[in-house]
Amino acid sequence: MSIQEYFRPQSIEEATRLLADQAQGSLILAGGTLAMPLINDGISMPEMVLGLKDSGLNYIKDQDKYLVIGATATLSQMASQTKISMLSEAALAVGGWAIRNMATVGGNFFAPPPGGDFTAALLALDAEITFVSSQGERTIAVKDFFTGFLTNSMAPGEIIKEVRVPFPEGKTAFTKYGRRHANTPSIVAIAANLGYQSEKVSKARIALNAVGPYPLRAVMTEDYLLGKSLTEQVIQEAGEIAAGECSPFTDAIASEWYRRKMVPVILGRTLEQIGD
Amino acid sequence: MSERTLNVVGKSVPRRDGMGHVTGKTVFVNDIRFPDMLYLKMVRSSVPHAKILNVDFSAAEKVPGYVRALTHEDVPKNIYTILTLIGVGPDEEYVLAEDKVRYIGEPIAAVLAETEEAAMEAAAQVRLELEELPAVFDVEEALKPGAPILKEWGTNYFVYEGHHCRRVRFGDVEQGFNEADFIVEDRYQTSPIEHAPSETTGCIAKPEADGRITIFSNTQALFFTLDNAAIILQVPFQKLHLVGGTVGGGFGGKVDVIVEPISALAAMKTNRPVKYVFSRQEEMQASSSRGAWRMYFKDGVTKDGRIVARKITTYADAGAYNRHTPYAVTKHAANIAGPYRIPNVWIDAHCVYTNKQPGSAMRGFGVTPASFALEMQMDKIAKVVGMDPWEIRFLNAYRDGDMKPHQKVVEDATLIEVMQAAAQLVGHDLPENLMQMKSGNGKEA
Amino acid sequence: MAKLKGVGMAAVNYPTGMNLGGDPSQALIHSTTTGNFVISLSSTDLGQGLKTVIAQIGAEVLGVPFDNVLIDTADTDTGPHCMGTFASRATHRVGNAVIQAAEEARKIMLEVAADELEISPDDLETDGQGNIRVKGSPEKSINIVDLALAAHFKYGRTISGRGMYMKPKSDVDPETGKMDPDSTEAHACTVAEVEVDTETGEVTVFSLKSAYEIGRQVNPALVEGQIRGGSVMGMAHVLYETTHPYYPEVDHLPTGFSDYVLPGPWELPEVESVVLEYPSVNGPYGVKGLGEMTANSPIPAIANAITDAIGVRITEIPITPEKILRALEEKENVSN
Amino acid sequence: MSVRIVNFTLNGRNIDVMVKPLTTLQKLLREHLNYTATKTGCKQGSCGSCTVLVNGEPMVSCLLPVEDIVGKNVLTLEGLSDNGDLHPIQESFFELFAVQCGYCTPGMIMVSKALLDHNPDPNRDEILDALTGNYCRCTGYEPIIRAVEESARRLNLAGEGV
Repeated sequence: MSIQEYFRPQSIEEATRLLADQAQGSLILAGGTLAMPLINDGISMPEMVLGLKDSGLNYIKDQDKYLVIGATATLSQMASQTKISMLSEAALAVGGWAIRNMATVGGNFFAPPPGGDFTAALLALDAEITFVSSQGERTIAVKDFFTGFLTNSMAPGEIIKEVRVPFPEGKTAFTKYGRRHANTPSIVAIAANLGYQSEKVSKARIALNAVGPYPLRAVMTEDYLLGKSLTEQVIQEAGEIAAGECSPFTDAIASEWYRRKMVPVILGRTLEQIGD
Repeated sequence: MSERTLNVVGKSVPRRDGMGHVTGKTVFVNDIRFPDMLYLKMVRSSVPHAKILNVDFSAAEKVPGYVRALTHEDVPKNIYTILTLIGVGPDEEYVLAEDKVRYIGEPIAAVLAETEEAAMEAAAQVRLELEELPAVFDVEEALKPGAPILKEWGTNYFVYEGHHCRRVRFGDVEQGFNEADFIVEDRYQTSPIEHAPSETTGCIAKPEADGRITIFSNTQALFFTLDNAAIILQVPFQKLHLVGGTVGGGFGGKVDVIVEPISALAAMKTNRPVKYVFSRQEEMQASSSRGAWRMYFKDGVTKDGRIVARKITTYADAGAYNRHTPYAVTKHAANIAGPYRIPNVWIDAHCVYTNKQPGSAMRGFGVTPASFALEMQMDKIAKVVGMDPWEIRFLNAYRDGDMKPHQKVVEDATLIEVMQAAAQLVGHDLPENLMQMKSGNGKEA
Repeated sequence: MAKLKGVGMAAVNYPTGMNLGGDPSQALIHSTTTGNFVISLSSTDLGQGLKTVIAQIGAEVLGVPFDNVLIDTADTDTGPHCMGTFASRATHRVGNAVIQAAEEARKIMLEVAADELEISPDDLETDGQGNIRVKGSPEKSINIVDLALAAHFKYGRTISGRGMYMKPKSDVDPETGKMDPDSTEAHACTVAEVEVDTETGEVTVFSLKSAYEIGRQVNPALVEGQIRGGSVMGMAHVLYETTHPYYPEVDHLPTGFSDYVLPGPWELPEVESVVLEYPSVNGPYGVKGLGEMTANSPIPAIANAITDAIGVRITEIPITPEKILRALEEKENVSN
Repeated sequence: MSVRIVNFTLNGRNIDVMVKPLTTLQKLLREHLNYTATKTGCKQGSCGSCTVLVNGEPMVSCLLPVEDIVGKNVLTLEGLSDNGDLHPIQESFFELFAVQCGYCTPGMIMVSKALLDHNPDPNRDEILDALTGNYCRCTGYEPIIRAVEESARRLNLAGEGV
């Protein structure tokens, strides 16, 4: 059956009300860069669609320690904002200019692997994500968003309202490695956010994308880095641990073998950016 | 025609079609639409090798906008003839699969609908009952006894006038090996490659008032397509009228006569215009690609760097069907020995079938893989003999008047001249004796 | 972590045209009443520039301005037969056919001008600007428009011509492989400079510099277009693209431009070329075919440059970063 | 099914259309309004041949439902040379042979237009960033990059009223 109904709520309240009522089960469309290709190919044939672009979720607000970003803010807006540099670098890692003008911050959470480069940056920045539904709002840490391959902890009727990103105290670096310089899927993308006290790592957040069922935190690598300074030896050891704690896969772009080989290399280059 | 000064040949005059391109006014096949036009979507195999037990259209027929489907029973002569027309047979590919499918993506049934979305949905609703058969993907495995057989004639290779491969025999290669001081061997493998033109393959077949069918197509060869389509449709040649000539990139990918016959048949059956344009996914996975080639070299070389014997065994991966590969193997055989003067040459070039998307023509047609293998082999010879890679090529380069292994006299040779010019371009100093060499009596214009 | 530089070269030839079943192309030319010449074909332009190059050859033989010559292709009702555009055959075959047709039309054109100017056709020449004039006294001339009007309305003559070029069919001897499959040979030599990152296995192509010998350049800008496009296609073949990343297995097949890996604007090497012209024996103005060969020499040149850089031969393309890492590891194991 | 009237500006002209929901701007332009300069290369957003400008920003029209362009200004290649003579970008592409088969040309020209509107004097890296979403198989990209550089030169020249 082809599409029967398209909802275009003009506010968050109207969106959540619709989703609790006649728009229940609708496909949520923000930028369209993930859903439309499947619709164009006839793989996905939604009967009800709810478009979010007019629901007032495109904002970037500076709230003292947080940068609050609405779910339909585009990756181009992320690329051009200068408040948190890693968000700009991570946005530029996704697609080309035209795609970034359409793709949204909220949408990137649903990009199947090896997609999700921008979400990895949010993960490394300890961002929080706020859902909203007719029952009200709910906020969790981005690291608790994913529950498995293409599954997450959102409840029915909920949509992503915004992400709240604490301004990083420490140093950050983002590296995306693909077969091309730009506009290409990731072999591995790494976001690092390290806090320092007298040359020693006091806080470590390392997020890896494209080497698991979803963007994941390299918690063992983070623990290892605590209390250490980024010597060549430490970076090398961190790379081995990270390669061990991720679960790379094979696709048309790269094999599992090669992705696992690249984790220490790209983590090394990312940490070196932070070191110097 | 005296060699007077030329007025326009030799000048970089602007492209005749350039204005149309930069204003977007050039009309490509996909830009054309007619009232009452139907859209054709193909139901394709999802497995590499299987028996077709049943094709069930009952669900597809319920899709709003569905008009009808076509199967092999509807095709007057359900066999491709692209090579019989140019003297190469037998033809063994079906327009629509009959009892078996032999590659992922092989067309089984065509679905016609009022809109593209309806055609896609209907095609997705067609239920296929397939019984998978063992499949073979490697060219050398396919030739081993016990390998799954793809062809009715009981083998997995094309027969060249009684032989299991295209052969070149020139001089005595074993004698050459005896004279040689070194034997240099290696194995070279290329990969299947998609033409990936910006515009995907497509056509529109439109029934005309006088009963003829006009086919607007981005084929690279209009009459070749007309003749083949007429034979498949079993209609007199004057029934078909091909219009095209503006192709959004061909690269050899639009010479397989794949979309035109079935579209014309659909137009005849419905008396409505029918549009069949590949999706990018079809162009990538179901349309023909450049086949993969595996080439084994064994060369005999003297201490002073002369190649005295070259023995080559090639396996071309034709995929599931011939398309143009049998002829590509012949062209390959005429070029794989390379632009070099070698007195003893032995070539066996096989055209092998495997359960993959058919290989066919692509820019360089059998010579691209040959050049890759040849010029890596020349570097290996240089290393083994301990000679400079440039020098080994100058020494062995063919000259005008030489006899090629396929017994054609060399004419218009300039391998030496292009090497001299390339060395100059990159500032690579060549010894004087190499700079003095000439390929023959050719003179610069 | 090391970045190893390497240089490699390759020299190739490429045949013009084919002849499996004979390789014919035809052309028809006729003048309108006002001196425009229409060249009717069924040949196709894939972007290589056939519609431009054939108009140049037609105008050259007719001796009329380039803009007077119109190309009417490709319609099987109005255009005569052509095998099609492939095998680097179009300029050679269609060009020769157009020369034959244009010579026939030119002969009639000069005969009508001779009648108008009351002089022998042998004493006439065309100035390429649209005038037919008397050799040695250029002021005595007739413009192509007046001439065409006269031919149609005064002398009742059709200024037209037919052209056909065919490479005769020649069979292949099944035993020895004796065959005559092509008409002439173009040649090219490419030198590639690359750098290999031994940590990731990535190959960067700094430059592809080539010398081509193609008999005659009818349109140098279009020739350069083929060399540039072919150089990047060759780089794509040898380093990036494959429909079967795990050939010969049929899993993980790419479905579109995002996972079918092709180099983009950022991956461009410096491409530079020189073109030599040693006119072929049988090509129109000595033309040889070029379109199909331009990816051929860059592929082995880059492969040889990689060998030069890492000291290991990889003879299976595409030479992906993974293949380079595996080769380096193998070399490591072998050496210790 | 509630179908709305979609109102937007196309190449400076006000347009009202009623189409099935989720119809892409690409299909609307090519199949409903007969503007066929915007091409179809993949319908996946990954070749750029369908690039149009929406309020001056390049977007891939194959992934853009019409609901997202209500009240917006859409510019297609047909609108670039409005009074008949070529835009400097079109001239540069034509004169520098940045064109072969022509199928990627519309998308390349539109993204170049967006780039030069945002950045009248882009360096090479900025041009590469703008073009990386557009696929070409024939030219090897370099002539297109040079045509963008030439377009910038001509626009700046014209801008100075020289």
